[in-house]
Amino acid sequence: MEGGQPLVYFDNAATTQKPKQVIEAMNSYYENTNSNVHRAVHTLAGEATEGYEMARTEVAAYFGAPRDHLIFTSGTTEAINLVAYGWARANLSKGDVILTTEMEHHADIVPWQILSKERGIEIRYIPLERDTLTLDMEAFEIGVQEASLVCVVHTSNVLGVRNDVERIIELSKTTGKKGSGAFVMIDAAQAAPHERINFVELGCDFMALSSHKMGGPTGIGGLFVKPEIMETMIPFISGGDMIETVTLEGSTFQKGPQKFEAGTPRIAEAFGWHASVKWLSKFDMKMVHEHVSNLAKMTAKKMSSIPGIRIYGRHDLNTCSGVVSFLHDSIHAEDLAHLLDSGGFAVRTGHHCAQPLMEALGVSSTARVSFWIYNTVEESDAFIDYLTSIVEKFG
Amino acid sequence: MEGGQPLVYFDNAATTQKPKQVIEAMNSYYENTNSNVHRAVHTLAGEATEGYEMARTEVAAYFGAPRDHLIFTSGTTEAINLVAYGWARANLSKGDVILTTEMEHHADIVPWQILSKERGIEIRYIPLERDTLTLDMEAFEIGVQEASLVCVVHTSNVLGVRNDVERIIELSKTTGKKGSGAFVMIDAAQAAPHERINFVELGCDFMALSSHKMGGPTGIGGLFVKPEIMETMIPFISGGDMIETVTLEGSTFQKGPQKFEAGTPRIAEAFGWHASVKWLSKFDMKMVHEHVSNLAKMTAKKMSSIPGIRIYGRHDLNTCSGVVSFLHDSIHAEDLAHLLDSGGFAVRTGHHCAQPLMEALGVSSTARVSFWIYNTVEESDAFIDYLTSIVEKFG
Amino acid sequence: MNEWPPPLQEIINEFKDCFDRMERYELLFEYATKLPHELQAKDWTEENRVKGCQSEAHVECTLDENGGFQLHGAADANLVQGLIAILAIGVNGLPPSEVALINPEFVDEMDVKASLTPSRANGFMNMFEMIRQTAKIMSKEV
Amino acid sequence: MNEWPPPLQEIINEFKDCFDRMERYELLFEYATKLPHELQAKDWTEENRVKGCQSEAHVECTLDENGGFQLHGAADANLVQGLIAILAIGVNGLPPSEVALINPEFVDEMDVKASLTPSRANGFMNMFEMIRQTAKIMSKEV
Ligand SMILES: Cc1ncc(COP(=O)(O)O)c(C=O)c1O
Ligand SMILES: Cc1ncc(COP(=O)(O)O)c(C=O)c1O
Repeated sequence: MEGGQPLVYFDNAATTQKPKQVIEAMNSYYENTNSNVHRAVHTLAGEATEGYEMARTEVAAYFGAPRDHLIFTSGTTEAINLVAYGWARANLSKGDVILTTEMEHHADIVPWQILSKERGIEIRYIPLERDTLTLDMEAFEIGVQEASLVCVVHTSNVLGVRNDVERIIELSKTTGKKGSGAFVMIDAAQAAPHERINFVELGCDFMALSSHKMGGPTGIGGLFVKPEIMETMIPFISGGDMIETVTLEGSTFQKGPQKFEAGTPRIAEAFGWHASVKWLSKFDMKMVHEHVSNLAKMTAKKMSSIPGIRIYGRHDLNTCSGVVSFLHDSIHAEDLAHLLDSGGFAVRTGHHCAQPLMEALGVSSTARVSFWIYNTVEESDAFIDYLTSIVEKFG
Repeated sequence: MEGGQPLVYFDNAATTQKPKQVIEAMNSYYENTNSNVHRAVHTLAGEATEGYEMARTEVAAYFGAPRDHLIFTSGTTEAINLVAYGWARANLSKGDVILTTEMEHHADIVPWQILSKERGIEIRYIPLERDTLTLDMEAFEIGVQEASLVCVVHTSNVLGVRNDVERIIELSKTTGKKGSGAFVMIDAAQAAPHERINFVELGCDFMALSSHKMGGPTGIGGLFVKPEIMETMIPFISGGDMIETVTLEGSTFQKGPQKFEAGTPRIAEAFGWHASVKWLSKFDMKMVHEHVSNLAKMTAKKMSSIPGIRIYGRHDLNTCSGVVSFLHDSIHAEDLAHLLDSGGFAVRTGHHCAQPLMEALGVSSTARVSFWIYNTVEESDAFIDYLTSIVEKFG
Repeated sequence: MNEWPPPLQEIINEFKDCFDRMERYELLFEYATKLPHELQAKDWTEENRVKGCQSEAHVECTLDENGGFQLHGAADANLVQGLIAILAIGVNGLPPSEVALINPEFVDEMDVKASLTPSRANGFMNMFEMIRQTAKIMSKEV
Repeated sequence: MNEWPPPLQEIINEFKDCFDRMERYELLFEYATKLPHELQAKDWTEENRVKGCQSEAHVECTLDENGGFQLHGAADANLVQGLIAILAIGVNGLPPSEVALINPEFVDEMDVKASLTPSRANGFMNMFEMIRQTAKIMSKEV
């Protein structure tokens, strides 16, 4: 920063900083193990393959699932696209309804819109209750009865609200699709850094997430899929490594996650993600949640007493995550972010890839601070002081 | 290795080792610049975005193209899939013919087979001349006249043969699709580490490649596309960052490469790839080619005088790359690779993701050594000695 | 070294005298209030919208009775509006042919570009291009 | 510590006495030629193919007149065939119920697993499972 000012990083919902163990794991891969995987018998290739597959085992285990439940993707976005291309295109057709919400990230909207346009599948959106800023669960109870696929964000990247995914899954399974049960996709991108999720216990069919939001590297993420459902999926990205045999007439495919991992995979990235879950395993995630959630609650509370600041979110709920979205009555969000940046506070502004939610909130953008493990009360206090001075000067 | 034996890495066609500049560039990103891109106004985000977009500029420039020609993907495989999903699905239909070859990597076969099955588009394969191990250009001249899209590997990952892509593109443009000109996709995965390719001069419409085969990190690659053709492409992977506006009714998309880069991109990987082209720029690629090609020629020549060894490839041609495929009459390829590995030589064996080519060669697999910049004549000599001793013992 | 129209040069000097980024922002905010021809929100159209800005920004160009260039504009973010104002103060009244030649680097000299994101910088560049293109056309018409 | 059938233990000891990996490979090659019941290529079927091997490998199990387990097999790679041979020599004649309980870790003790790739190791594990499953079924039928 200008003048060597220290940086306070409050943009963790966009991407987290990486612990040194993660950087070291990737360095060690590149320096000692670098080799392509699955394809050769030499020692390095064996070590690389073992490390890559061990990453699958350990990342899957961190989320309470056996290794054959986890397909590596480049992130949440590709994971949701894999559900759309690999599963929905093979299992849904005209007349089916995809139920999602107004609270979704674009990653959980646009793929369905494209599918809908192509296949005539209908999308319906559960609204946000304008007063409580939570999903309208009564509307969900009715809507789910017609739904074949339910796609819901676990924890909002704007409001910090955690949806009652347990109930959503329960309702989908028991009353979905006229009682025969709906499939459920959970966008866990913002949940994974905040709580320990057990995919198998959760009971959804698909769960998408990104490594880079939980201390891991960019370029990798995953889709968890129940194996019996994985079997009903068609190939998405195709090429080497995902095939069993290729002839000029046609090809047959691998079974399990490999069917969906074509080409040279994200090898170093898998080593890095593995290191990040190993690092996270050392924390009690209940305490991490409490720490981060408390920072958000405390910050939101103090901010709301700054004149003109308006908070968007429910920081009275215990389940709230580390996100505080806010606006000032007269200072534009973008100006706010610039001004805060000049004080060394990295704060995000914009529509947060959630334009329909912005629409529901009646704004075009918000400023957002988001905390993680390493943020402190002191940083929050300094932020409040600086924000106060900005509001005094520019408000 | 067992007993601290030094490792000789001869599996460069699978993936290359990484220069320290590349590892350092990624470390420096993670330690100093780590932030999400395109989305925030704070300083770190600005630096990350600038670095990410600078990587696009510089990687594109290395391949002789303006920055708006380059879409980042996770590698060659995803790049070819992007042509299949993003371009071919929007621009080809029943009755169109995709012309490819028997020499392709599965990445350039399977996506077309899937498309063909879905849309009734026909695939035709130009055969390999069995005696010269090069493409049957007479068959190409005839075949191209019916073709709407021509997909050809620039340099084979098995034979080390470089196709006459200039002539292939010329013929496609002038005589393709009954004279109206065919579109051309070049798989440059194996070419990029060997020669300096100028995308604009080459004149093809699409060019796919992988960072990890040219000294860069895993998890990133690119598709070069002529801008006027990029405009005719529909979104493939969709979500955040590739949209202009999202409403519940539908979305509009970005222009240019960003339309095809949904979600958090491969940020650290872009920094790494940038560092690898910067590193490669310091070399005279003509001399790199000569060095690597000479190693292959010399090794092939010496190997062919080892009893029972049979070489697959054309190491008499000046254009040959650093790949030598071989078999022994009585030692199975896989046994060979294990035995060589016990001497510290990392050699690949298998079908090399080119089963149709294996079929054409009349084998089910080959062993393969592949060289790059850092390999030496001494390593090749040691390899020949060791291979000779293995053949004496086990042949 | 670029040469700037004197009114623009004057503003640049003012920014150079600032102590830090915060002071430069204060100055930008101040200029935002000095925009000579503010484009009323009712006149914001898709046509005059600047693409690539995170926030809304609109600009229009006209000629005054003497054939001098006049920039009209507005933005919902003050820092953007400040930039528009500076540009307007800097170029208003000049012959369009001169406006068409102005270099966007004055923003670097003011040292506010460092505080623009690439997407903002992009928006700014887009705005700048809109203005230069119009000035070019105007200078041919004159 | 695992306990192995004496003929298998003997082979393991032989491998343990090897000086290095090359010597262990030589020994594996030697065993490849000692496969008791080689499955002729004409009898290689999709049914008896071992999945997950990079090379072709086939195994079948039968019972001899005394109800003893008999492993038949073959592979086109010698190192794989060597492993099949060792397993056959190690378990042939045993009651299937005992074969069903054998632990694949003998390969670790022989220290050849380090030289198997995960995909090969996988193939080996698949073969091993085929054999154990068949032995289990046989032991119930007896
Ligand atoms: C000629 C060729 N094409 C495509 C590929 C696929 O590249 P990637 O695995 O990086 O997607 C490879 C590498 O394996 C190759 O050699
Ligand atoms: C809730 C939610 N879903 C999906 C995404 C997309 O994740 P990625 O950009 O890593 O693909 C994000 C992050 O931006 C998110 O916050």
